[in-house]
Amino acid sequence: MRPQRTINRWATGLAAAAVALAVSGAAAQAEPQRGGTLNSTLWPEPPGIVIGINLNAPTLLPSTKIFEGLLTYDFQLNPQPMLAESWEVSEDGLTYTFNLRDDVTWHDGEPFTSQDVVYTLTEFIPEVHARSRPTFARAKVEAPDDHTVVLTLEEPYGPLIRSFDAIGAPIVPEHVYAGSDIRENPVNRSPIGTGPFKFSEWKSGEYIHLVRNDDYYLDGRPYLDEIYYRFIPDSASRALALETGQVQLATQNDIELVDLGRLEAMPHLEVTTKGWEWGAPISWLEMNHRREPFGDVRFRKAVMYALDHAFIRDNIFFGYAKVPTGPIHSSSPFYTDDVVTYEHDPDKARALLDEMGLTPDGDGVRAEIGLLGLPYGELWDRLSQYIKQALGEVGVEVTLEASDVAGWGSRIANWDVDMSTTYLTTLSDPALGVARSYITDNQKKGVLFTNTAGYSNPEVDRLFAEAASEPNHEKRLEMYHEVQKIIADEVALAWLAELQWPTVHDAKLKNVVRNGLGPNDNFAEAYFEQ
Amino acid sequence: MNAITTTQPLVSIEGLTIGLPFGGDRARAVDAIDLSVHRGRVLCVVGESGSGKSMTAHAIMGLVPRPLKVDGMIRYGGENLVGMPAARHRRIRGSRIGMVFQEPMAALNPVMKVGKQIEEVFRFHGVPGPHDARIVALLEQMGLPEPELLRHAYPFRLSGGQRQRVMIAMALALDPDLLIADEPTTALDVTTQKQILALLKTAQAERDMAIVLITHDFGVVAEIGDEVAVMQHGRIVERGLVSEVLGNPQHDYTRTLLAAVPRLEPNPSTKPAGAETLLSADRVTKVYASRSGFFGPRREVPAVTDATLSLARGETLGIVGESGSGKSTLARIIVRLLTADSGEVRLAGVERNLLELGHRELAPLRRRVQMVFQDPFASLNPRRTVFEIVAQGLLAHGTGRREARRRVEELLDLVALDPAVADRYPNAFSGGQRQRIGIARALALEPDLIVADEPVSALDVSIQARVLKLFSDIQHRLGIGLLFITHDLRVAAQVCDCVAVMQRGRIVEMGTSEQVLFEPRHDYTQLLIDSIPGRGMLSAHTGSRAK
Amino acid sequence: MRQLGFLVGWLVKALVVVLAITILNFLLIRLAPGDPAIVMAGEAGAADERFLAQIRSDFGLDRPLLVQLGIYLKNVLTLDLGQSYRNQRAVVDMLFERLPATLLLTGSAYLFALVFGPLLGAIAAMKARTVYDSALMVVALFFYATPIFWVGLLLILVFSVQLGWLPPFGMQSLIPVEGTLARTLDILRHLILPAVTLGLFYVAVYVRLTRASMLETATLDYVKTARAKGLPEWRVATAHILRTALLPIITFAGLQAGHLVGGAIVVETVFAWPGIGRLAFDALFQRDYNLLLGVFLLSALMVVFFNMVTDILLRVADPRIGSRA
Amino acid sequence: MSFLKRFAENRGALLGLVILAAIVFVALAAPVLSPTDPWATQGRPLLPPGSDFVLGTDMLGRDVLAGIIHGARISLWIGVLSTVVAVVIGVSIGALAGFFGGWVDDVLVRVVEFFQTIPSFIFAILLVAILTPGLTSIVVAIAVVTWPPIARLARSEFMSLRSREFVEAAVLSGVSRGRIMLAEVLPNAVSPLIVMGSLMIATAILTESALSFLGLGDPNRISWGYMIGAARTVFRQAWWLSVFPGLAIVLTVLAINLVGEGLNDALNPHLKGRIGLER
Repeated sequence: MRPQRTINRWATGLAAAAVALAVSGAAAQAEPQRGGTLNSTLWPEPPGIVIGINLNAPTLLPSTKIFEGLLTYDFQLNPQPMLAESWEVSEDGLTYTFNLRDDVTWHDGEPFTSQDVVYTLTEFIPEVHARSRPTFARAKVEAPDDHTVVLTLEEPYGPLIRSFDAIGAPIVPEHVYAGSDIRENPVNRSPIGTGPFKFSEWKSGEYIHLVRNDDYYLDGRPYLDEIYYRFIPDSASRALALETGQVQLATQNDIELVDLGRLEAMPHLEVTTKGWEWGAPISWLEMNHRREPFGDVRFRKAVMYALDHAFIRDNIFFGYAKVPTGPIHSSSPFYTDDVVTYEHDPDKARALLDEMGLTPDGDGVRAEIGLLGLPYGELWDRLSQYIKQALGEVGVEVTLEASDVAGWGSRIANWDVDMSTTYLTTLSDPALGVARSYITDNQKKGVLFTNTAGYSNPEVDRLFAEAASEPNHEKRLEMYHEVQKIIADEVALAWLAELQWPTVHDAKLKNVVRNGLGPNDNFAEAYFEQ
Repeated sequence: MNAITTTQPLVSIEGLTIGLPFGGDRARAVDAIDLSVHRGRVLCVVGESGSGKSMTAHAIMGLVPRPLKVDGMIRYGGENLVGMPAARHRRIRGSRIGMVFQEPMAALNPVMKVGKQIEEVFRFHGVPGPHDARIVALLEQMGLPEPELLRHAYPFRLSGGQRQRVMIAMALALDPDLLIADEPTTALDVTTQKQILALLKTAQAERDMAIVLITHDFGVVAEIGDEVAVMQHGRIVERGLVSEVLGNPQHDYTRTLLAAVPRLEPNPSTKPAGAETLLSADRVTKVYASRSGFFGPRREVPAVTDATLSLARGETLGIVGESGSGKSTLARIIVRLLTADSGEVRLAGVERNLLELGHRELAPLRRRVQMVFQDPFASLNPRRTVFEIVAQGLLAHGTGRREARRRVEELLDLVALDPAVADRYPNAFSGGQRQRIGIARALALEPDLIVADEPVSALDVSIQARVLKLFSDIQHRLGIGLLFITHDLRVAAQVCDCVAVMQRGRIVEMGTSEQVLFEPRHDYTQLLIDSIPGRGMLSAHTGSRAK
Repeated sequence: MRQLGFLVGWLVKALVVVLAITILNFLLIRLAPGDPAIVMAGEAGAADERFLAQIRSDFGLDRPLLVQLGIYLKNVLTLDLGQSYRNQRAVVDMLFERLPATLLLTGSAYLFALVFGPLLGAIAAMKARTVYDSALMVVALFFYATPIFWVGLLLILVFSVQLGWLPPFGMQSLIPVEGTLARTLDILRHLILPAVTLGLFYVAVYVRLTRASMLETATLDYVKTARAKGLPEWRVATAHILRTALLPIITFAGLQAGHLVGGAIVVETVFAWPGIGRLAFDALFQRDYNLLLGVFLLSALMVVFFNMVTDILLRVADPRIGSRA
Repeated sequence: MSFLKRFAENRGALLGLVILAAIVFVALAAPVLSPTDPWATQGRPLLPPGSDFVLGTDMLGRDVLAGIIHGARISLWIGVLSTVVAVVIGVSIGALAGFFGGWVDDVLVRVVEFFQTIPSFIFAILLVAILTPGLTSIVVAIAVVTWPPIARLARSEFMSLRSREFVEAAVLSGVSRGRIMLAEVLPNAVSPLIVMGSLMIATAILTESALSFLGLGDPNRISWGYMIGAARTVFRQAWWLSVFPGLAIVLTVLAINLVGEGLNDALNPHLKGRIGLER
């Protein structure tokens, strides 16, 4: 298993979500209506819109309307049909058989067949899709006929069944890509997929325009005529555009959290935090264990005690966050709250620092350290400022270090930093999204998204390794609970917040968030209430 | 006043007063003056700088700058020009009364063709066009070559004299009754001055026009004036016919001014016979090269060509020439402020050619050759005290501060300044005093040779005379060699034992001043002598006084 | 012949300057900490060593710096500015896509300023030391002293949020407008606030410059000559004072014209204007070397080009220039 | 004395001086006027002006007034420091070029022209990014993009002063070249440089605010530009967060400009119009 991780806004994960979610309201709704133009914000402007070649968050939103996977997933991350009508997993978990729809055509009119799937999984993904490359390297892919695809594994691999969505395995047309240099293929600027919307135009600096695929295989769908993804670099402008009704959809980090309360109160807008179950992003303060005093667990505990997590949740994330307890997201089935917790207690923090011998000097300063904040805008600046202030109260003087994204990434990857803030998607299986930040093997200098903090505990390494290859779910649970206890007690990282990304949309826009993919669904069902 | 024609004057000024803003050195620039000028006459208003003569001219034109207040009467054509509505005054200006200024380069719009500048006069005084023929005729009348082409030229293409002719053409375009000429020839070379004065005279005769000519130069007055008014501190101290005032000045101030005018008379040589040669220059040549931009053509202008001269201890050698003759360049080469292209300069007691010495080798020799500069304002650093200025050479050559102090006081005394002024800054001194400080500085290092570059040309005549006297006194006392650069033959005659005349970079004639000035062998020298304004009248007058 | 010489000389000089700027920028940009491969990998959410190595070799980032520079310069000579790392598109295409928006914004602000600045400045100078002058100069000084972004925010607050008259951001309505005329009007409506924001500052600069230049010129002797000729005051002001006073304004305007491409980063940020400045700003933070170099190169070319235009204009306006030895 | 008089006659300049003095006082006395850390939370977030906080609180409940008081320090400090650096660079280069002329001048003028060709604000951003945002890098960036006009001014002053007769007199007196430049020429070139420098402080403050606005300020020091930039996301809900720091900038820059113009009129009337600033 290769570590995969993102510094960006979103990444996919493959474990079942344990959070109980209200059933989507789709069934209860009135008859959907045809027509209408959806304007959505999109920021920043993506580098490209072919999933796999690009995996940036802004690539995914428009691209998932054009490309489809074999499957899609509901809020509980149960597989649902998309290009595959039905599927079957053998008893031994080594053979996956997919029965494809026979009424699907590509946007250029060519028929969709199993050859496209084979090409995608054996050529396209291994070549360009850095994130799914290791997953599909485990499988042999064959097409016994035009509408059947069989994957064969050498040993069971649980997460595989949740790897067939449009993001993890977008099916691309073989007849367009075969034999070409995939990355340089000119079709990448006007991609051809099977989805409910076709690419129409990309106006640099302004918008990406998608139009209805009139030959879509589901009757009467999609309902919308067209979608504009508009690049609006300024968050205040994005909020204003939602208010004035110029755009009807914004998601993830598009809207400053401070604006949400106001927008939520507006009758024509709705806000939901559903639809981002896979990402399960956690923000933390990463301390470089290789440097003093961070190697001392007492210092790390003191930092946790010094921080008021409730304040962070309420005043920095404006309530769009939860207080984390450890490395695993509370929405994960492997989560336990039976761990050491750290209530805000500056006195305890001071006591721990005293115990370490870090006593205040004449100015009340016990230690001076640097903090490299995530350069993602004003919210993260404020988080850094709060940390500076909170640690300052217990005598730890923090110097904020500014940087742009490039410098930030380089310094963290090269361990050239005291403390840094970040947030990462922990994905749905700890084996994929959690272990990478804590296991000793994954300390790889120069590579971001690894165990850059430098935490190392042989017991933790052992537990993560065994849990990954343990077929028994109960046993896995036990091991992950044990891991959480150890890591939380040793404060491998100072977790700050579980992020709750909001999706804001016009109240008339229905079926926006109807499954676990949220705004990255294909929007075949989305419609405007007249 | 006597001898003034009894007809009605063209312009008469009565009780004209121009106030100065509060805080000036006096309350009024012009103080209750009376003046009048008749058709066909030239009235010269003479005075030193700050006497109010220019201000009077501006008042007639209605061009006194706004905050200054003008009172009194300026009668012209039955109207009072003072307080006249601006629009009406404007119509008189340029049509009935024309004006010519001192600096023709500055007075012409640099970005407008000269023909167009003349045409404006016609256009804005309602003369129907086309004006081309009139402009050409006018330029021709002014003695300008190829008027058809010249009117399409920009002012910078013209020589100084040509520019002044254009100015005069502009002022005369509508045949005014009165022409005001404010120091019209001061910025010009003496030969050009002569031509311009002649032109004014002719133009006046043709038009039966009156001229008010503002000048500081009695030579000019003698050359062209019918009547003269002498101004001092805003008042008219004396007026009358030129012949009377010059021949028999009544007021002390007029007498002082006249006495100070350098006379063109031989200076009995005081050169010690057979003195050792102090300085000799041999075939000194310098070419200025310039390039316009990276790839522009290289242009070469010879500044000094094969200049050869020599100077003995205690001797004064004058170098006379018009602007651009290379005299200042030669002076600066000799003191090594400029580098020559070729030639030799030898100083007594130095083995080698001065021009070939490097900066290091030159340093100890610097003190032997010092310089006195033209502009008493530019030659003293305004940010340093008199002591620092005079002592800078002493200090640089390692004299102690206390000793330097003593020497400075001695020197100030020598140049007739109160040694107590050593701690004041140059702005506390007048032009003449500043020049004395400059001389003290030059003397501080006890040089063998002083090069004086137009040391009196920026001074008023009364002060000029005193500074010249100081020069000759000091020279006699200290026995130093003096290289005296000047454009004024009269000054040269007064102070120099020998004179070299330069023209276009070459020394065309050299000899004792008596010989050069009174028996010139070169045409150019003769031309220079003939161009001295008011020569006949003034020398006659001085002759009668001196002999 | 003289003109030709001027042109050749200028071209050689321009080439040297542009080359030097390109090399300097190339080296400077690479001095910056931060690795574009890590940024790209980060955005792609996949940063294993293989991916990083692949990105580096794709873009030649694994070669020695001087080799990279040589390749870049060689490509530039064939007008190939390379690929944007992040956008995987030709830099030239991206620049030309954004250029019209920037030129529309900065150009209209610039024209606005060139019309009103000297006009108001001339009025202030002619009415010097009167109430009109004082009022004009106070306003000009105010806009001169005000941060552009702040003016922008206030204008949005007043004209978009409070009054709702004008759109607060973007270059076109989000809901597309049909028809060429309607589209043009729509763009113009969007243009007003950012152009005015930028224009007010420019105007303030020109008002001050014009006034000062005219008052300085007014003290010159030939202005006295013009008055002595009996010219009406307006003629003195226009033909004699303003004509010469415009020379420093032309010089300044030429200098500024060259900086129009990159001059509007702040305004483009505040108003979400899809221009070059914003492109450069984003490129910097993504370490999109080629794109950033492209912006610099374009902007250097503009500067050098407008320097020549200014030179020519000055030669026309001031006959003394170029004929002086 | 006549300088003071001329300066005092200019009412605008006097007003500017009074405002500037007040701002400088606030900056110097900041630790007394507002003893608490301007970064520290003082009350509820986003309180409007009035109430307990005269100018309201920001998103973390920090006192806006405290921010403005402490921000004055950084604005003035950066303005002065970067101008000093720019003047030192500019005068050194301009002085060498103007005094020595010849090929030295040729080379240095090319360098100056070269720096003027680079679009200054983008270049400043680039420099700050390269040097990583912080006080030093901002000062360096501003200085690097602003020295060329000073160099040009210094060059022309030195060039015209070099041929002045008092300099020639000093040469003839055997005064060394270094001393001539420092003691004879520089003091006479100083007043136009002071005027330009004073006006450059204003420009530097504006540049700093723009950099901070774009998020390139020193994260450890509160600055007016940063306050506006940080408040941009909420400028509709909390106008006071952007309006007051903006006013502070305007007032400061205005005051400096007034003083600078007063200095200009009083020190060198002939220099009017030479100061055109580009941004």
